[in-house]
Amino acid sequence: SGSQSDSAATGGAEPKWTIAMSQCNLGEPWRAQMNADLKRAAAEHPEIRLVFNNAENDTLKQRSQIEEFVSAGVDLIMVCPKEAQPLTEPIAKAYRSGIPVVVIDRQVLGDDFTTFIGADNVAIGREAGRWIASHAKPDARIVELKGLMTSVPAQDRHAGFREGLGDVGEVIFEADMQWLEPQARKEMDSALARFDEIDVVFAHNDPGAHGAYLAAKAAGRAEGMLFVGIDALSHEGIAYVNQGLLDATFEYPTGGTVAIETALKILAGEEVPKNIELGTSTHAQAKYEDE
Amino acid sequence: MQATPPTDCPLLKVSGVSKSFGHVSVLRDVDFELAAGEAHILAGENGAGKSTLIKILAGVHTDYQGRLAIEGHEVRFRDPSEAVEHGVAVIHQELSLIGPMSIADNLFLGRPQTSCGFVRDGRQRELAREWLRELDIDADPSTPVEALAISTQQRLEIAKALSLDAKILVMDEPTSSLNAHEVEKLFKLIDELRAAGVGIIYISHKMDEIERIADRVTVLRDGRRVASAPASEAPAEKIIEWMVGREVEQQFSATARSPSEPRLEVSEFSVPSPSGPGLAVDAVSLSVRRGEVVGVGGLQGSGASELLLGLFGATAGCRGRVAVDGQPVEVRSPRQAIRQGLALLTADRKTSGLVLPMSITANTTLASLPAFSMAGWLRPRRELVAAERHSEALRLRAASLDMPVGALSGGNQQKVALAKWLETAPRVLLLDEPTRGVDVGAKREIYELIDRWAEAGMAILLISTEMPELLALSDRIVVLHRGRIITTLDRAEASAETVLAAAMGSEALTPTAAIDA
Amino acid sequence: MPDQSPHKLVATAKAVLLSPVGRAVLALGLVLLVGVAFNADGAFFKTGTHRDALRQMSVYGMLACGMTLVITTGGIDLAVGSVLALVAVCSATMAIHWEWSAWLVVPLSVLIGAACGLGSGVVTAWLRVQPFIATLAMMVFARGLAKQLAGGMKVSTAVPQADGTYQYVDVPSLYRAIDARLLGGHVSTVTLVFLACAAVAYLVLSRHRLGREFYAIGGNAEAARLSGVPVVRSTVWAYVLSGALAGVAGLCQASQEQQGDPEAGAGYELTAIAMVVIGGTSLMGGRGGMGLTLLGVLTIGYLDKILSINAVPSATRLMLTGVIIVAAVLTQKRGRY
Amino acid sequence: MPDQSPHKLVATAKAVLLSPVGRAVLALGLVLLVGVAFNADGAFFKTGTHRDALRQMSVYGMLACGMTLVITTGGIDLAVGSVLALVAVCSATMAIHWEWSAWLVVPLSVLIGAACGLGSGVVTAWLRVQPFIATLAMMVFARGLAKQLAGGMKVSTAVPQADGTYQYVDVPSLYRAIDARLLGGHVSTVTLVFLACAAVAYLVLSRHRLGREFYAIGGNAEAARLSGVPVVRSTVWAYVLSGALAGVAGLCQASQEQQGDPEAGAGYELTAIAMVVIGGTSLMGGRGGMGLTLLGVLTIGYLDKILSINAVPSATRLMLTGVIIVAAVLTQKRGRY
Ligand SMILES: Nc1ncnc2c1ncn2[C@@H]1O[C@H](COP(=O)(O)OP(=O)(O)OP(=O)(O)O)[C@@H](O)[C@H]1O
Ligand SMILES: Nc1ncnc2c1ncn2[C@@H]1O[C@H](COP(=O)(O)OP(=O)(O)OP(=O)(O)O)[C@@H](O)[C@H]1O
Ligand SMILES: O[C@@H]1[C@@H](O)[C@H](O)OC[C@H]1O
Ligand SMILES: [Mg+2]
Ligand SMILES: [Mg+2]
Repeated sequence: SGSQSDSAATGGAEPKWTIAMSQCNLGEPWRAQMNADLKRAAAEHPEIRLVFNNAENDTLKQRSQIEEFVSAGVDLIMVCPKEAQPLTEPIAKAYRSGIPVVVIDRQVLGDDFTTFIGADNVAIGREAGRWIASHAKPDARIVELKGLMTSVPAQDRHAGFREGLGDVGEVIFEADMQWLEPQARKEMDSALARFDEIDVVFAHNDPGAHGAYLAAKAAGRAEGMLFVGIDALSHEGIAYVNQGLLDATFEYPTGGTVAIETALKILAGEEVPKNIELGTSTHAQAKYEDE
Repeated sequence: MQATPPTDCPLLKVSGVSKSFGHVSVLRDVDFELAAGEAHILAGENGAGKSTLIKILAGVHTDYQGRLAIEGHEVRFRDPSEAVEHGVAVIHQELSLIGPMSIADNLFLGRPQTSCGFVRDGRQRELAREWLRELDIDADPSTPVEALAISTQQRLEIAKALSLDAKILVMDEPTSSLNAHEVEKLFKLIDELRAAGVGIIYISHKMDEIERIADRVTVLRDGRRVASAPASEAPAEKIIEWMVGREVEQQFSATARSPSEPRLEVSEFSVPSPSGPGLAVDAVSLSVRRGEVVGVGGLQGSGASELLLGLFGATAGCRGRVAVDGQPVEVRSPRQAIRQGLALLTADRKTSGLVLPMSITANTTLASLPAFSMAGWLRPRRELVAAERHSEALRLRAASLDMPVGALSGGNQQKVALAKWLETAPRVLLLDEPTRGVDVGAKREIYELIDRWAEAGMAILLISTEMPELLALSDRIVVLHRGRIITTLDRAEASAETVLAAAMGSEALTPTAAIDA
Repeated sequence: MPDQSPHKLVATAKAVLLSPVGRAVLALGLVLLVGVAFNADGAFFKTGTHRDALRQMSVYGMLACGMTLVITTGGIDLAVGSVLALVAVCSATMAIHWEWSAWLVVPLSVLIGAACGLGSGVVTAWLRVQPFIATLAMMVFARGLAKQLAGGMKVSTAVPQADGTYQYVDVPSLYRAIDARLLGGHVSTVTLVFLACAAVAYLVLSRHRLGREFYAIGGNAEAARLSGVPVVRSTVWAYVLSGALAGVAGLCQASQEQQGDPEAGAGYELTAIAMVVIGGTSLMGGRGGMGLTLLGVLTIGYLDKILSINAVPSATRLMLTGVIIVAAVLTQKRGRY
Repeated sequence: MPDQSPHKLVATAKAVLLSPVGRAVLALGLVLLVGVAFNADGAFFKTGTHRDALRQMSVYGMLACGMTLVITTGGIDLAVGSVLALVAVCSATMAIHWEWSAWLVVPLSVLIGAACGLGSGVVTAWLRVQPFIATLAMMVFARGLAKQLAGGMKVSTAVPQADGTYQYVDVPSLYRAIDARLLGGHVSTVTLVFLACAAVAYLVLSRHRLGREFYAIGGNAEAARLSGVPVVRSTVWAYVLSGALAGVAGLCQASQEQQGDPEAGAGYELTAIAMVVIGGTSLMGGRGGMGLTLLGVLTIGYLDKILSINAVPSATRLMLTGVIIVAAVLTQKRGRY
């Protein structure tokens, strides 16, 4: 059927539970990946039916989606909120009406939800900063290509990165590439035009790092430059590392599998922790492994 | 500031006015005076600068040299509303009505009847009805203006100017779409206004009108005033000589023609009405022979324009048979019509005739692009040659042939529209008001051209509200009334009286009513 | 003649259906029919769904009201989405951070929007820059200003303190009031605000002298000028009103989000324009009206809602939106005359 | 009269400066002046900066070429950004996943774009839906289709296998060729592609019968029809050409990104329209030309580059863009013919 309702039913067994998921947008590959992960995990459980909705980056739209879920009487709500503040209340209402709510990736305020699953962007930024500090020369010249700086992950990664970097190197050029690859390539072009020596490029996501790599490659200056990104999606960041384009990428786990497991526990009436923190992992080129 | 104007000071005094567009100088040091209660004719060839002078007076053009004084007080208008405040009302050559808006809204545009800023529609309609009655316009005040025939629109424009209660009333070719009856009505109004002390500036290319109302005549040539004289010292020949700078014979008589075999044959041709159910043209049959000019007479709404549009394939849903040179033709679009050797000069050059932002050259070749391209690629040199040829033949007055047509004077625009159709070398030429806004000199040239085209074998179907033109050019005149042919008059039978009588529907007056081509 | 009356009725019905309003109603009807057919297990028949649908389209609707005025003059206002964001940021700063009273925040929000409109209006009408470019410039400018004022983050109830920590304050009562429901919970306040905006726009456009001048300017600016219409001044007014309505929309957006997001409203201008145009108003100016816009708002608003309650996947949803929009306006021929 | 010649020269210079082209040159000059003043430690004077600036504006420029054709007819094409994405996805699938030869990929890419244009053109010219709505519908439809075909991710050199793993393939030589530099590294290939597109658009618009018909349709559709111009067919051609050029742009985008991103090109339509309009072409149709568009592309492209090399923070960048756009077109009065 053309519907997105993914009944994972295998043997014709009617799914027992409906889980509704509101993703804040699908423009970013990372979120598409999260949905794919959820879908894959859910496929192994014929007793659940998973319904997706995309809020297209619109807070108010996402809020209505949650309201729609409530009025449709779903058994569990998963939400990857675009914003903390405006979604706090609708989520709380749903939760208080008796529907368990699993919040993924971005926080909401207060504690009117069942559980939060997500990674710590400050920690990931810090990890990346530390890795660069230990792999670049002490006076390295660094370019930082930031994600959309009005968004919390970009702010956190920026803060964590600077912290992890410590006093190694100097950030000589920073620009907001809004998570977008063409934008990142453009900004990197400018950095290359301005500075004859650049040692490290850190981008807040892998598409950004890839765009920067292509710019440096075209300028004939990619050799010897470190390119570091975040996300580590298998078809994206990890592929770039494996292809030798990026030096390292830090996993920003989507939490898809964990979320489905947690949801099943909740539906089965088990207690789950209020806060499930996902760790990160480093994916670097093989040549760094022996260090 | 003068406290009181001297008693002998004219209503309007224009002194030393000059104006140029870019480096084209259009008015040079023009003086002009208008007395209260006077009808002052402003004459001149197409492009002489008449409308430009008027636009300065109306506050449209604000960058000019020279001075204007009204009743001795110097004025310099910064926009049209200031001119209105000073008692100057202008009927511009190009209609300045807003198509989608109602008659009432158009009448009161810029000075609506309001209370607390809200428009009093009822009151406006009421007042509008009075003005419509005054001008014999039979329409509801809430009708959108674009649904009215052009002649009605023009009369509405007149009503709009009259309703301003102005001291100075300027009319730039106000009768270009009016029939004789409507013109006479306007002249009566002008007489009343004159008697009430209103000063009137009247621009026209129609000598009979000038003779009928002039108190005084001023003539412009190439932006200069060449003469200004009381009407008694300015007979038509004199005016024309001033305008053109040479003598032009005014009376036109077509060469004796010898039409041969039928070129255009139309039988039982019907055209649906553009405004709702019913027919605009009802089972009309007629034929035009090679070398013949057939006039189409009729009042507004007679369906004459619709007949031409229908024959040209511009209207969907026409029925009937059409043959050209004996071959039945199927014309379902203007494109097909042009291929069959038909050409239609429409009555309203601005809305349906010309592409105003395009150059003179591009407009000239628009209907015959295949002839000016090879495998689709244009041949600019050839286009230029063609445009030059027509511009010479029609005495086009333009700074350059690359100029957008929209910047030409009205009469010159009309010439470009004609040039476009001549370039298609048509077999059948459908002309709807071919000399609208054209000056005497050029008009005569167009008459001669029509004569020559007929001689060359074209079949010409001609609509004209100018009776002398219709009578002088037509070998026969078919008169339409409510979409039907009511009579056909040959040259000997046709006169202003017989055509008009038939147009009003009095079949009884015309003995040949039954005869049809 | 009694036997003529059914015939007459048919003719009347046909005339109504072929009129602009009739066509817009048809388009809306078609969309609602889709809703009935794909009712998401009956969700489409719940009153709450309609209340929410109306609430969701309200902010767009406010922008569409202003857009109608501007489009009537033959212009366009691309800045409304950004102005919404700017006002959202400013109102949140005033209401949340500075805790100003509603009596100050509401008028100031409207004023800030109007000031942006004044900017666009002056540049386009007086300096004669094409409206598309003038309002595009205002669109990027207002977005930049919003980001600048917000200091690169959202203005929320987590108020940053000098020492780097956050202090959490209450959601202002103004915001709560705007985000509430009225009439026994059956109508959202923002929907009523939208209706009020539509009423104002209607009065201006159809009953006030200014509206008459908008039509004249859009119908034929040169003729309007010749008739003494103060073209520059009236045109500026259209943009000022559009800006003011975007200000109201910004306030409503912030109230619903309980914060001022400098990224809010991105792309809303396209939706607002689409709502106006799908109602049947031509971008050429001089024609159309608020009634049509209201129908356009409902059409696009419900289309969106129906696709959403059916949880249509986003790729399919986009494709369907394209197809349904075309199907809905297919009966609307471009106005010739 | 020899003493008149300086006077004449001044007059000529004035006339040139006041002509549409003169004004567009002025606008570009102003932007370049800003670049000279804020040269980012001399980065603005390096040839590489200009090569990059020209490369970055090329994809937008291709869209602007097609947009010019459509705008000349009095229309607008909002679909170009989405069509770019659709073609990017399709070309990546063909070139990377299916490893088809360039001789197939290039013409098919252009064809897919042209087919989208055909859709928009037929809906707008034949079914008479307003161009804004018709192309808006195509915009959402093509975006949806792109996402659908891409299966929710980018089509890249990491090719998913049946077992869930990825196989890495080489970047196709077609992509490498398009993303290369020519003429001793001083010019990017895409820049030359852009220039070729501009040349084609120029030839069509100024030298071909079709272009003349575009002007006639945009200037006065009714007069054009009565002059035998096949209004529907010619209008459809404008959209087909715009679609085809968006196809070329999609191929170039995919080559530069080395992947087909279904989200690519979002919002590019606004930039392309802005480039056309800032050149001085009016959205009313019937006026303007490719020369002006070229100047518009350079103006917006350089503005962007200058702000980027100066690493202006995004809020300031947006505000400056707004101000400079207005300053740059301030001399351009709305065209009266
Ligand atoms: N806006 C303009 N830009 C450039 N040239 C113009 C403009 N308006 C008028 N002209 C030129 O000024 C000259 C005088 O035009 P004007 O309209 O005053 O003539 P006119 O005497 O009214 O002619 P007609 O009898 O044909 O109406 C013409 O050569 C015309 O091309
Ligand atoms: N687009 C339209 N919509 C509605 N009514 C129209 C339209 N065009 C013409 N009409 C009406 O059709 C009738 C015939 O108009 P038409 O212009 O053909 O008359 P005509 O015989 O050419 O008269 P005239 O001598 O004034 O040119 C008029 O009553 C006019 O109001
Ligand atoms: O790339 C991701 C970005 O698109 C999303 O908004 O936040 C998380 C990032 O890793
Ligand atoms: Mg004139
Ligand atoms: Mg007529």
